[in-house]
Amino acid sequence: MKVTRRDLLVWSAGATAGLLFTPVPWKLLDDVSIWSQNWPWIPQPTRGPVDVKLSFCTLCPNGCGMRVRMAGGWPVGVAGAGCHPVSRGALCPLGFAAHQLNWHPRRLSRVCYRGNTSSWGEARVAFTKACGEGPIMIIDGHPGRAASSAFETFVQRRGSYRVVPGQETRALAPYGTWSGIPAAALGYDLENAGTIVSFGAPLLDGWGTPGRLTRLWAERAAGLADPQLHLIQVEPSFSRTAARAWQYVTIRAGGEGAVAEGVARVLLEEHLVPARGPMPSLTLVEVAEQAGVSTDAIRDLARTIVARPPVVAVADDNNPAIAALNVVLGAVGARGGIVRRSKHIRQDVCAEAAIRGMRAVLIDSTVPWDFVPQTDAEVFRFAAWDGGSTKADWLLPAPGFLEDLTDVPTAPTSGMETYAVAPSLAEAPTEVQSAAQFLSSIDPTLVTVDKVIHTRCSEIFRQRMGTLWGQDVTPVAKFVSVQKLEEELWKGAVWIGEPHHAGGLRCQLNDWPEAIGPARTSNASPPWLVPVLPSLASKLYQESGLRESPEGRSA
Amino acid sequence: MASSVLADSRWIARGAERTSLPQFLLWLAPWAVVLAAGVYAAGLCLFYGLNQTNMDNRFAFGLWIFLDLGMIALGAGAFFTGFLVYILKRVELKPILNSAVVVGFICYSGAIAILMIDVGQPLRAWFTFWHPNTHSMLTEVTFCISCYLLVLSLEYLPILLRNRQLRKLPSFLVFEHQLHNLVPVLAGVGALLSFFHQGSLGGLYGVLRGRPFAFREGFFIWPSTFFLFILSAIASGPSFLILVTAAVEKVTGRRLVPQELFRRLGFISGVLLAIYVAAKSIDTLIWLNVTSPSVGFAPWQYYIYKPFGTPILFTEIVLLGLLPAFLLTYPRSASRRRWLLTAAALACAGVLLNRFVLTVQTLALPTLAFDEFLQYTPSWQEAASFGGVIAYGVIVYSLSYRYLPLFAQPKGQNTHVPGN
Amino acid sequence: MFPGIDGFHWSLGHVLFLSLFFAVALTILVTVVSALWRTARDFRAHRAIELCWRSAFAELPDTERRCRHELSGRVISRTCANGFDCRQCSKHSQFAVLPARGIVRDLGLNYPADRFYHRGHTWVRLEADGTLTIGLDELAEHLIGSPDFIKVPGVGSEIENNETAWRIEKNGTVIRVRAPIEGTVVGVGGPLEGRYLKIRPRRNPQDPATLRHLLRGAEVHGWLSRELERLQLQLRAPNTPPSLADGGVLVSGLMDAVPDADWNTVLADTFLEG
Amino acid sequence: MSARYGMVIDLDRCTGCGACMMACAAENNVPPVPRATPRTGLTPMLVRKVSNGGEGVDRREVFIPIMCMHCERETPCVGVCPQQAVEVDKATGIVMQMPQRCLGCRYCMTACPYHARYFNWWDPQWPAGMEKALNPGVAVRMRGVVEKCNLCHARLHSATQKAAATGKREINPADYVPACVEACPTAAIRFGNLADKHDPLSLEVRSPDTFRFLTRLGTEPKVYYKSKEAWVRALAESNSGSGVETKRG
Amino acid sequence: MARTPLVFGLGLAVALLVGWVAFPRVLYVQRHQPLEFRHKTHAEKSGIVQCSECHAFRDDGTFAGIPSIAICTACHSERIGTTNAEATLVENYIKPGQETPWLVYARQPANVWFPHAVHVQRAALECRECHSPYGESDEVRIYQLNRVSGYSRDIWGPSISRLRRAPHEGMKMSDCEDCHRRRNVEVGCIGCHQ
Repeated sequence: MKVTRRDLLVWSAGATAGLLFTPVPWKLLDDVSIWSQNWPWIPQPTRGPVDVKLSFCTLCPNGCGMRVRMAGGWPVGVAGAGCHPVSRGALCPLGFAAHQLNWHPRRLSRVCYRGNTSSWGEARVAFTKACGEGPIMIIDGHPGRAASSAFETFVQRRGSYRVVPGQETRALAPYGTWSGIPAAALGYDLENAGTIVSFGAPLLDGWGTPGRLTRLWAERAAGLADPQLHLIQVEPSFSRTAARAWQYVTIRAGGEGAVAEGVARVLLEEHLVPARGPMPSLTLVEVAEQAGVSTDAIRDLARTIVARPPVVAVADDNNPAIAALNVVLGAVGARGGIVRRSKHIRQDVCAEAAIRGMRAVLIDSTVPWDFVPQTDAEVFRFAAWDGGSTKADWLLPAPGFLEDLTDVPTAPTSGMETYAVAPSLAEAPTEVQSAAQFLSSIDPTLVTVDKVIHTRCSEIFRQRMGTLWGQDVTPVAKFVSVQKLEEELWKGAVWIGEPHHAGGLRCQLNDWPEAIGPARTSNASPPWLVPVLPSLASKLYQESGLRESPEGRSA
Repeated sequence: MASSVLADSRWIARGAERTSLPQFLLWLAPWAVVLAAGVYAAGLCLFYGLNQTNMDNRFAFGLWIFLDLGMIALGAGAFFTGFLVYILKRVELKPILNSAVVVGFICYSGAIAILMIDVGQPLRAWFTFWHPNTHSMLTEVTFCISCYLLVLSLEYLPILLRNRQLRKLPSFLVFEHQLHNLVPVLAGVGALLSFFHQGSLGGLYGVLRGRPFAFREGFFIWPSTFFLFILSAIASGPSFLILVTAAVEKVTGRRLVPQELFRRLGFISGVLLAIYVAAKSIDTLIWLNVTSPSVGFAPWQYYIYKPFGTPILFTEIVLLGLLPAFLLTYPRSASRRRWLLTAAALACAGVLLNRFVLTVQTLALPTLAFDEFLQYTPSWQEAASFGGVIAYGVIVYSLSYRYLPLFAQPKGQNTHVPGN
Repeated sequence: MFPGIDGFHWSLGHVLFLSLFFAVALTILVTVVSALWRTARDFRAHRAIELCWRSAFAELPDTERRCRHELSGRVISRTCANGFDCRQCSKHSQFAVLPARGIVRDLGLNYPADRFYHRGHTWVRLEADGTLTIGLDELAEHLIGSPDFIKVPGVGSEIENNETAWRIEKNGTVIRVRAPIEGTVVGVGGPLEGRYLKIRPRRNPQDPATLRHLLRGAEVHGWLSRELERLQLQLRAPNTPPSLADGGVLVSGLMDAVPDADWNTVLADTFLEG
Repeated sequence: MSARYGMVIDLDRCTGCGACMMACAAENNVPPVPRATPRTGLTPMLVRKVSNGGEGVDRREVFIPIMCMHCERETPCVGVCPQQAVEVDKATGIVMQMPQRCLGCRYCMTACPYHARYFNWWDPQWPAGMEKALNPGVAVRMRGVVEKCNLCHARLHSATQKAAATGKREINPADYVPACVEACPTAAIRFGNLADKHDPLSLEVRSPDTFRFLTRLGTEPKVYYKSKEAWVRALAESNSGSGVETKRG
Repeated sequence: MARTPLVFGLGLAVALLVGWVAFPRVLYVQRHQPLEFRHKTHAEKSGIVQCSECHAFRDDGTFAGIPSIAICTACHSERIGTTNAEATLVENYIKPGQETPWLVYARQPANVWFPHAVHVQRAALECRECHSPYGESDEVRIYQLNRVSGYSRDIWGPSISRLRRAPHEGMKMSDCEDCHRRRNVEVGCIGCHQ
């Protein structure tokens, strides 16, 4: 029988009709829809038990307390830990996406020598050779850690140890010079202040321990016509802090020091403070000229700030004029002012950009990326993320966020002494080593981070001073063994030292110091210490327009 | 020219004079290129997602929705002519009916094709049928335009089967005959469906409580835009048919329908347009004075942004509403072909402008006090898809015109007069 | 969409909406199914052929649908409304009594008087044994000349009046020749045999009504002269005025002789393609 | 008694730091698609900066976190969705968007007066390996669907689960705190059950400083704002384009 | 003329055959479990009575699902049988400390949140009501993977038409809804989707 075209048509019609009465079209319709709901190229979250661990943010020296949510052994979420007495459960915006930083596209994952892939073995050989040939320098970003201690031990007979301080620490430098007490031992007793005059310091925007200021402001100042805490912002630009301050004084860029001088002059001339001198060199008219504000406004400012004592002035950077204003205000060594929080800290030597006479320089991953030494020495740069161009000879991949055990010493601006331990929560890539591990591999006798932490815990236990803030608040004296104490610290508790003493810090001014212009020209963004932002932060900042795009900053 | 070189002459209806195949292909070629570009652009959108467009979170609807609304409004000629011919027995309109069906089919299939690209998950679009939210105007639109496209396909089928070669198959011819007998039923269903979805397309915006520029009070569940859209669609549909027919006459150089038919269509269009303009004016006044102020929006603020000033409102209602309505109904202007065509074009432009204002201006206007007025320019992918649909329409219409009996011609005309 | 599916509510609006939708969908479905069913019914009832012919007939140009009585001059102007089936025409008997006005004249073609002619250019001859012989008339044969290929129905198959009886292929064109009458094929031939089909008619061949719809005698002349006139118009060289109707004798194999003519139209008109 | 979760955002306390945005995005697995523009990205929580237009000492600025307002009545997005991908949850009052049901027609986005709905214009992408850092409680949305604030429903789930494990029907309110609320360093965002008369939030919404945006649309949003500054409160109903300077991306 | 219905019927028959018989075989891929685990044998030999002894809840109310290798190790730290499966278990998974890559019959996609705690602990449903009495049998089922959707066949249920299926068969959303409707428990989308 011959098959005609008509047969084919009829057959197809039959087959089509038949197909409608089979599951084929309907099941496929359903399955294809399900497929579109579970596209295979869409990332799937990990399955596994969820767990919450307490830890500390190690991105900057402030070490805010964190609750880290873990799923399947990986950190999947970060929130503030309310038990931390300084950060008080608040985090800066970056902290919330910090756990994503370890997968940042600019994460360093291999040893690089002058742009070429190298190995840890070669880096070790090069560094060992350098150690044998001349003095070396280790530059640290977060001083006072166990690793810092290891660095100092390593360089004892081999060279020198330097620190790159943050802006907040630099702002405290004049008091250190005048009092002889290391600036690293000083802090602000903002909790007891009645008026805070900020000269361009981004107090509500990531200054110091971010949560400390925001919590304080929210509790005592926000939304009140005459709040308990007067926050006065003196700044050229209408920053986030200026927008939210109780009073905002707009000045010409670089006029902070002049305003401080003018205010001090009014205070002294009108006897608004007990202090008697020395008198600032600038006249009010000169101040008004330099700062771009009227003399009346300066007088008003001076009268306003003393209306609610105690008063403290906060500088954005090392500015002796502002420090001198604090001396005039009597804020140094006083309740609600600049205080000495601990006894046993020695002055760190600040790293200069120009380094001479060194055979090699090792820069720890905690040093901000924009610190670029000018030197002919061989530079060993540790970093977890690639921040763009660098002059380092060796680029060494360091552990990222929560990938390495570290301890967290007192935050730079804190008014109280703290100590905490941030254990490693995330598995580091195999190609990664911290500077301390690297040095240990060269000098096996070098003290390790966990040993130093143990020693420090023992010291705390031995002195039986302070309190441990964890799930409960327990005085150290109640601990029966150092192991118990250490266990608590490893679980995320914070040790708080004895309350600061108002006394013990005296600054005597003979001459009015010379004002220094601002170190930074732009304070639109806070001094982030990570060379890259979490991808999420980059995205959200770009999309909300809240902050400048990070691309512009890191370039 | 010698007819035997027409390689496809066996497919062309007897007695119909059509241009030579090469010339026809030459005519199609540029449209085919535009269509190919459109298909490519649509493919990009389907494969890579809607990031290929310039739409964004605020301008969530763009050129495509305007195209959909516009095409469906202009395609209303199909249902309305069918309604007039089969239900109201206005047989004098019959010569244009087939053409109207093809125009409708093109408009609706094009609109649905664009919708399928426009939605983010076309594979799940059937959920609307399976889990319908009957409160949504979009559900009504989806149901109705799907059904109506089916109806149009069934109305198109007899025309298709009347092709000279297809009709040689007895089963096709008999089926065509029987289906044709039942077309009045389809015309009735089509009118019902069109009534609802033309209205729902208007309701689509009228129900937007969150967009005071579009929000309208109305009757029962239907905002006033529901009825205005029906009116404007049936008013512009016949005008569009006039334009299409005139364009085909221009391209082919033939008179396809009696000129009396143009005037008749124009008159229908004009009267409906006049009613529409009156209704629209009343609605605008109510909206400006009652509806909008009641939700806290002063009417003046809609018109402070360039280019959406009050002139656009004036243009929509007077220049593209009242004026063509007058021209189409006033015997002296309506009897002049040039005036008639101008008026029809103005009427269609008026409806398109109305759809444009409702889609684009609604989204561009801010709602919150700190919102900004937004701009949006379609990406080339959007524009190409748009062009693709237009080209698709031209190609389908050209093919239909060439091979199918679109305009009922007097029998025997041209039969004995060889073409030149 | 249905009770039990997520999102279905027993609320008035929802049920009303879906009811309306199902009603519409059902109406559309019923329309299509009923069209299909009616189609099948037409085929079963053998009405399909009739329908096809009616449809084709409606498509014919007016000039091709003239009533035989107009051709024979009994009436001034009349268009056939019965698909050339005079057996169904109520007016036929009235016209038959009118005297013929035309004169039979030799047009150079051989149209024997013992044959009956169909408007699709076939002839029927009643044989003594009650069968009918069917062939292509002379005009058609002249038009086609020698065919490239012919396809005739098998012996025993049924043919219907106006249905395609056989196909002739010539220069790539398939010509469908309409059957002049219904019946059973009892023999087949070809151009050489002088006949194409031999059939046993379904109706009684002796009954005059059986062949009433076919032209015969004097009528043939009027019809033929119109056909020739049409051919001359259609086959003339481009841009030449039509030549007179008595412009000579048709040559055989016109399709080969005048290849540039619009054969599509010519053949469609000649063989009532519709 | 079903809950009606709502928020009060104290604008006087908002420093515009963006922690809420970040916490929200991290909690809800918002992909940091590099190619997304400010207008095609996903920001279920978006902080906007608004100023009074003044200069110098007259200048005032306020940061307004905009999110889904969880409208209680005539919810604009619910009625328009053709396939019931949006609903107001009966038990919680959360306006819930179901990306798996969504076909991406974006009608709801045009319906929302707060522009709090976002379309996934891009395929969700994370830097390689980062899927390990995703929140397992929230499914990643595919390209081509609309999403919005679902009031951290993953946290509601955890709380429900925790309660059920101990046989309880009611969740412990302390277990259910949305990420933005938890993250706000100034506690400017407060969360609670508006249906509970004893909830501090129920009292707070009655304060004269509390307002909502566009209440005249009659949608009864459940996200309240609060400010002592009159010009900020005036933003709630003031006409758009009234000269207020705004900034966003 | 009887040819047409015949040819039509032939097309119909072929389509029906392909749709009902061949299609399900093509749509689903058959996968074998990595080990031949027999529930009944385990229950008898170890005296385990409750499902929850192995399929346990965690402290936060989440359900652990298929037990981790640690539970297997408790008894199987050394080979305690002679079967091949026993050898595979000990050599491939227990000794290297690797989790067994079980194919989970009842796995729901990431967008579904099914709280076992709510169903088992609060509503006191029996495991078999959803999971069939599989736990009481010694059967080792073949896992069937839907090529298109990537779901386990258990989600759709064994019957391709989904007609006449037992109450525990099928784990599609409509199955959840049916059960909820029967028990008059109303939840919105948010109740089951994440």
